[in-house]
Amino acid sequence: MTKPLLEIKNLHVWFKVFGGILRVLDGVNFTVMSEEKVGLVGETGCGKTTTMKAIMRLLSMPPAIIPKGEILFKGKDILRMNRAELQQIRKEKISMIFQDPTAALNPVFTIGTQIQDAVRFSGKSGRKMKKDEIKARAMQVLKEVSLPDQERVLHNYPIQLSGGMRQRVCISMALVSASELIIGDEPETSLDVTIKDQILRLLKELVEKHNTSIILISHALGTVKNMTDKVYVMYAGTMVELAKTKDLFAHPLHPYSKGLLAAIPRLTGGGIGEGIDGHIPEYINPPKGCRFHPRCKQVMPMCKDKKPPLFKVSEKHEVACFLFQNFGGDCIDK
Amino acid sequence: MRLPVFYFRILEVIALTNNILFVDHLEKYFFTYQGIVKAVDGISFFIKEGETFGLVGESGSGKSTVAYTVVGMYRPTKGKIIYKGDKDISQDSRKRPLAIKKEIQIVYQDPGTSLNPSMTIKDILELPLKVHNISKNHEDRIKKVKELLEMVQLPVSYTYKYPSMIGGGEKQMVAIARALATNPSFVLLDEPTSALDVSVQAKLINMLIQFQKKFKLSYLFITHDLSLMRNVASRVAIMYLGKLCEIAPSSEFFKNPLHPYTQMLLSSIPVISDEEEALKPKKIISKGEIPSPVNIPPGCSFHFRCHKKMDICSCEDPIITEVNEGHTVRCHLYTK
Amino acid sequence: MSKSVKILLVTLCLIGILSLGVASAAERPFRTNWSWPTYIDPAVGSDFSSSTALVNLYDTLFYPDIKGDPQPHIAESWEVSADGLVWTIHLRQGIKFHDGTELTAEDVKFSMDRLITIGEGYAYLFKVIKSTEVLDKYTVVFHLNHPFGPFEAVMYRFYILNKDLVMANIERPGPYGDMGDYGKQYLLTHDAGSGPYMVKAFPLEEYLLMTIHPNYWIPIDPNAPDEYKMIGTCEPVTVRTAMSRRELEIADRWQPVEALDALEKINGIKIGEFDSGLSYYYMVNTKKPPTDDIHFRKAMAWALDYKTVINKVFPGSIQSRGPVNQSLPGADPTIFQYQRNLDKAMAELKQSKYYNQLDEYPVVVAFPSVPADNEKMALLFMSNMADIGIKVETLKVPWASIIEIMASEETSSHVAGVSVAPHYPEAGSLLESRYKSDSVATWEQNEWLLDSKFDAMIEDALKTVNREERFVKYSKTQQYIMDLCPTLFIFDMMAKHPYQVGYIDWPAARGEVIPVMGYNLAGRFIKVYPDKRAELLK
Amino acid sequence: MQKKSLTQEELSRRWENIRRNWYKFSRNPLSITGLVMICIILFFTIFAPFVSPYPESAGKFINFYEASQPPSLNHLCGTDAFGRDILTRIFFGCRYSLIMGVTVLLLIVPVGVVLGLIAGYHRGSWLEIVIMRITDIFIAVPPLILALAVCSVLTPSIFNAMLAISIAWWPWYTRLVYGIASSLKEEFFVKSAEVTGANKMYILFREILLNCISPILTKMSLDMGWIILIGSSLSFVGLGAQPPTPDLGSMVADGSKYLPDQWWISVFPAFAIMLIVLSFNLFGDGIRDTLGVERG
Amino acid sequence: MGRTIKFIAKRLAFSVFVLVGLSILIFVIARVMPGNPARMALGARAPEWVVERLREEMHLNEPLYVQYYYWAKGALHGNFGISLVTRRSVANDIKAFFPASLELALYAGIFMGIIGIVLGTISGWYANTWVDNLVRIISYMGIVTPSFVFAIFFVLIFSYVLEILPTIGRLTPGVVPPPSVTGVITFDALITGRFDVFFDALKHLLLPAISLAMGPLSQEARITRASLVDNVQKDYIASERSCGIPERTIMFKYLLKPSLIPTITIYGLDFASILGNAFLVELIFNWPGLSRYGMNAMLQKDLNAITAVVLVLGLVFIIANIVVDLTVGYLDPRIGLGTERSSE
Repeated sequence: MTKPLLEIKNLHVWFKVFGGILRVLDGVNFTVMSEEKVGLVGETGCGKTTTMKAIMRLLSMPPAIIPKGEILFKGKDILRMNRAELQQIRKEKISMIFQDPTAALNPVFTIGTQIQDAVRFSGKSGRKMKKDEIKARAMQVLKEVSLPDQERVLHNYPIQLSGGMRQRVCISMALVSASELIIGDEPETSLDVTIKDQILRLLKELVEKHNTSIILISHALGTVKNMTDKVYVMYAGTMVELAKTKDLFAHPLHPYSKGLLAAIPRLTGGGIGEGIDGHIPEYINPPKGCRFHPRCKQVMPMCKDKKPPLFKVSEKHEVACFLFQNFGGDCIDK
Repeated sequence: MRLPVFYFRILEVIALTNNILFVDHLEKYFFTYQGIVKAVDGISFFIKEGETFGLVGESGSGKSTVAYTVVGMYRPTKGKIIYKGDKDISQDSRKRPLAIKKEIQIVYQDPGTSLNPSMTIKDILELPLKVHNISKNHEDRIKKVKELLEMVQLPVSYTYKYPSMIGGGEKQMVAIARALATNPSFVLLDEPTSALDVSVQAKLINMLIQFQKKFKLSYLFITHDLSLMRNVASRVAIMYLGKLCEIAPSSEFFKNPLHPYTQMLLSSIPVISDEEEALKPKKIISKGEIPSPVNIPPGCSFHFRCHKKMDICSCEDPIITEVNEGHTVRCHLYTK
Repeated sequence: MSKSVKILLVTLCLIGILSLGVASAAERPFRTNWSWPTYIDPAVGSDFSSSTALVNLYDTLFYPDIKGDPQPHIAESWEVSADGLVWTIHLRQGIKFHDGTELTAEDVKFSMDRLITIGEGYAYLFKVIKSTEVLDKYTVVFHLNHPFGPFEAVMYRFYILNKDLVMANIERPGPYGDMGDYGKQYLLTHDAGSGPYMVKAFPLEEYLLMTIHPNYWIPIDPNAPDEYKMIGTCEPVTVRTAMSRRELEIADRWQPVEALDALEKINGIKIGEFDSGLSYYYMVNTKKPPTDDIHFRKAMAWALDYKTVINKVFPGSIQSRGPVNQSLPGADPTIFQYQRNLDKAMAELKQSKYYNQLDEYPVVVAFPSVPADNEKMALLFMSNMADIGIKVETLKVPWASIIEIMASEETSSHVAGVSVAPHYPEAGSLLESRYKSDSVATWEQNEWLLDSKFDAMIEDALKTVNREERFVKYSKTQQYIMDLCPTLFIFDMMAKHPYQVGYIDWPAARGEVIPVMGYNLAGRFIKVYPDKRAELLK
Repeated sequence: MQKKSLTQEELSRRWENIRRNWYKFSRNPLSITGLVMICIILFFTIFAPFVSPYPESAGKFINFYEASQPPSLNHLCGTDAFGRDILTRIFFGCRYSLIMGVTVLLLIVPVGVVLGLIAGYHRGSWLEIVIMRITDIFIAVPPLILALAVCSVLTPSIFNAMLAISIAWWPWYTRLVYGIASSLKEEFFVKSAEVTGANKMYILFREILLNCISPILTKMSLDMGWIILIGSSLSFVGLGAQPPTPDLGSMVADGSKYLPDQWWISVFPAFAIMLIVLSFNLFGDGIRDTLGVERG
Repeated sequence: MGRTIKFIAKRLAFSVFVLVGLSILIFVIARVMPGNPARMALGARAPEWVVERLREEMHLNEPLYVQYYYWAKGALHGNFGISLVTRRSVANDIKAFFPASLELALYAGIFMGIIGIVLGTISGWYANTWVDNLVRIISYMGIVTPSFVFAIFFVLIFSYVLEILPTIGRLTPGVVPPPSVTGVITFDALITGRFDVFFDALKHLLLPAISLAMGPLSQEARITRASLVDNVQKDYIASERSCGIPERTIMFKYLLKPSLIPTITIYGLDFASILGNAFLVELIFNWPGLSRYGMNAMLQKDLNAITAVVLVLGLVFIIANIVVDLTVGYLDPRIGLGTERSSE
């Protein structure tokens, strides 16, 4: 079996705030293989972004603390890396694309300055690039994300570009400093339908072209379906289900995944499912046991005090729900 | 005399059916330092009583402006808005009679900004009751506020909470309760669920459909989400840069999209099942972005993103044509 | 990054170099400080600082001696006609203005005409002059309207201008017809005199810098200052610092008691004290209730604690005796003097028609905010009056507002605390300016006396050419004023100038006081010893 | 009966809100320091006649035989050139400073706020133009200069000083409220109140004003300090209160004449000014952080 | 570029309006006061006909609006009338006093900018450490202490106790000032190569400039700190970090520039108010500056001078605002020059 590119083991992230500790991540396990496209879905506030920021060590600590867990990138724990090693990872291995391209680009510098700095500090350290070399590389990546008139874009400020173009710039910056893994934190949410489509297609093409892995975070299940091979479903800081994308959409197992899928309006019409009652729990005092149990329609007494581990339902399908603790093949059709 | 065929057709419809709203050649321009923004540029449509009329478009297409103009936040630059067949309400809210204000209500896109953060839920819900003299005294109003909260399935204990203390979905419920407080007959829903998670959206939409039946409401439903539109609207209109591209009954619309823009939109939707995939027009790759409404391209404003562009498109604006019964489209492909 | 480092380095360098001193160009600089403004135009200036500057820049026909008596100066000799109406002056020959031209009778006539036409400054002293006539190059004749006793004394305020220089610098058009602005703009910052010093630089509100006139017609002592600077500030902290750093030779006279005490403790600094001719009055409005009642006024006069004033508030000063400063020729030394006596005060107060409604008639005492000791005086007054039940309110305002308040009967306060100096050294000057009807609405009279009998008396006195006769008449008018009790005569002020006794010689501090404003600071009589200064600075 | 219980419910909610804010406020030791300092100052100010060692020193009392005494056990801050106890005068001086601050705020806040509300809500109309252009004119000179200009025209007195400061200061409230109101005007909750048919008074004084209260409160608490500072600058040049009224600014000014030997005469009042201004600043910053108003 | 010019033109047009309004305001304030300015100018004993002549000359006998008309007519030609105190034309006075004030403000501005930003940056970078707390305490003290208190303390410490710096005026007595080119002595000295004079002038500038700068300096430090702390949480900093850009570059380039924008806004306003608020400091240091002139004018009710000084200060304020807006507009492309406003 090949070694995973990125492996998160039992990650806990807490935030110290007035009035207590927010236990946001509660033992997250997560694996990305080389050249794999992984999706991570869940409602707003379920801890998706926190997980990804933890990977990049972008959480400001304090208030964040990581009491437990490790994040292994090619076997090495990112959380225990020194500054130089971390810088190395950020420079050339992993990069992140943010949800809102407007906020993710420094508003007072030109696109050129920002991309060229990303280029300058990327790649093999030690060798200093020449100015025109840097510029050429910047132009090249801009071309790669199909931005027309790269010369002009370099001289533009973020404000002068449209949302779609800004996101393309963000993608190009991520491309520059990520040879192995790109983390897309809902890169499409703030965009319009047609642009969304374009950006996602672009991302997919690039990832396939460069043989990069990608983690795509989204609350839009449709997006994930088209883009990924494997999907993790997250709820309130825990992974509740993981499966091949096709399997998940065909046979969701966890009541939460089921509810989520049912709530999506279909193009075929015929009304919308019921949705899920209630909302994500407060992290100061999360429910004991399965964090989903207060909203779950199939709740059992044991859910209330025991946290369900991931049960393997099939080769590539795991679910954290006591309904599946005594796995039988028939569950899939249920 | 631009649209003779359609125009007479509309008049006919007015004469025959019970329209709650008729928008006739509505124009709304904004004069800014960059130039004139033609947010709404001569659109006409009607909404039948009890139906949900869907208005779809990308951001910047002017769909919200239509809603705001109808509800009276803006005065139309040109054109007429006729309510219930005979009441001309083409004024802004200051001049609009109170009785009309009571009839037409709106739910905004972002519940975070449509509820006053410094007021309690009670204060917010009380306002329409006070203004329209629905409840006589204080106790009565409190009672009514609690009824409203129960109606949208919120706990009565929310009465004295501030909007910042409750979740986004719940805020939107409050906004709906506020809109329904005056017993309106026509409600504008301006992307009511776009800021919400799907699980919450489902609940909210179902509730809206339920209220529609219960109170015999007519909806103007605005969204950019076509899948959602398929499930709520009985007729759908597509808007692009201030103009309507296509209007059709829902089922027809999704089965047989005519306008290239509609086709492009449909093909861009991410879907989760194969049945849906089958519905999407194939091999239309979306390209370009909606341009700034300050410099609208000449001719058909969509022409340079269009995959079926013809020579005529870049110089002449197409007129609306009725292709099938109730299915109109504004494209040179369908003009004879 | 590198830019800010550079800036930092430069700043550090600068601070390093700051310790380098800069040598003064003058050998014997003399510096004194005054309150702004200073006018060096003889037709404009009339206050303390202006007088000091003018005395140094210009020459006058007569020069006062330490008794105030006239000595020949530009005028070599002079005669007066028997009726007292014609004064013939013979000028000294060969006197050169600063630009080298000779001073002649034309210049004298020009100066007098200019002064009278402009009408500002000391011009009012020369109302008596009907016309000026040039008899020959060195003889000038003044024709008077009526006989005028103190003619010579008045002439101490008549400065002779260089006609050619002024005429060359006239700006047209101006308010004076043919004469344009009469050289007013030019004379604001330049001099046109023949005096021992000449203007070198005059940045307004900053200082007036004068250098010695090398060819002055009277030989000047070699130790006299070669540079004379008047600095325009009276801030005690600043004065104090400058004195201690030996950057100020003679300080102004308005320093508060505490500051003087502190300065006196510094090695080489002494307080030069002399009678300034200035008297401090509480001018009582005789037309406004309740001070329109003479008993009320007398009650106040009995109640005031004069002893504390001269011991604590203005230590070293002398209690006034009558309306005229006792150092002035013509003052009556026998006149009645009030002392604090609460019984008498109460007795007077009981006779007053306001006795039963004292609370309804608070007495407002207005006084200028500078000098600071005025406030002590006011509070002492407040406290003394409280002893007999009179309520006092203070009105501490800038000097300009005092003038404004006193400008009309309605706005003027019940009491105004102002010190007044004679315009020329004789009792008549004060009596006229303080109490004559035409001085109401000025800051020199808050009494609003408007007494025609008094007016006639003083006019008659001034017209008396014979000195002894005149002085007898002065005594009578003083007595007359005393009976009306329009003023609380508080004290005759000692001018207290801190000065560098260690390295300058100042005749006035030694007792050689000329009783005319400004003359005690004539630079040519002061001696500066730079060696001693250097020693003190070690 | 029912109404009463409801009001109680409402009250308890409000109370909870206050408690929550208090909790937030009290987390910051600096804010608490400010509040405690203000309380102490208020205590000494209100009870000045009872707590000050020589209350008569605040009035027309003089005693030249005890003038300019250095700090001692009898006179903790020494005496001034009039022989008055400086500590006493500081207590009373704080009183006038606080009165000045409060009065000025009472004068200007209603005017400034109402004008700002009207101008902001009528953005684009002539009302806005008139009000805001007048405001611009007043704002074009530093407040101290304007206050000085106005003050110099009037007879010096504490009331005129307050009037002058008010004339110079109101436009800042107009501008603050205008800024908020003109952006709130476009907010959907205001629009929805309009569309519902609420009248103008309701929109101005409920919907909009409620949302301006936090920034106004914050500005007020910070301004207390500045107003006292400006007042003391006016007194410093002799345009403040009339003697013998104890006034911190004139105490510093008068005392500065006796520096450096009688340093206590000006140094203690100067510290008092700093202390008052500091406490209001700390308190104001605390309020700003609590109410979540933007810095700036 | 065209946009910038248009912006400046628009702002200038607006400032003309403000200045006219301001002149009316000040004119009214200055003239409603009771009393007879002509009499005050001429002294106690000037005869009535002289006073009347001056009143005539100053149009004081006319109704207020006619007075304003004459005044405005003169002002358009650069003639602001005659000062009653200095007896010179007010325009000349301002020419004489303004450079001194400007010099003071310039150096105060330099201190304020450099020290304020450096302190603020240090404090923001080491947020919530003892360094930060120290800087914050210092800046609190700076803000709450009136400039005249600073001035008094500085005079005491540096010139009385330590005796290292002079207190009076712009130059040591006896030092011959350089020929006036700009009126700003330090510049003139440098232009004419008189370095001794330059350093002497600088020595005189140090104390008043620092006393003036202390308050605004603390303000800058606080603002800089606050915006640094605020911006460090922004997404774009995270995004730049995730691109592997080193911390130093982020700190001094990507973080500092956006964080300085609010500082610069405040800086401009503070700079303009320094000129106006300097009078107490100018008084204590006997600095022959505009605001001391203005204050004297106010205390002596010198109508024309009051009006002119307030107008000049207003003009400086307006110019400072325009410069700030231009700078901020240059630094921050989000802030379009010229207000974006839509109307129906």
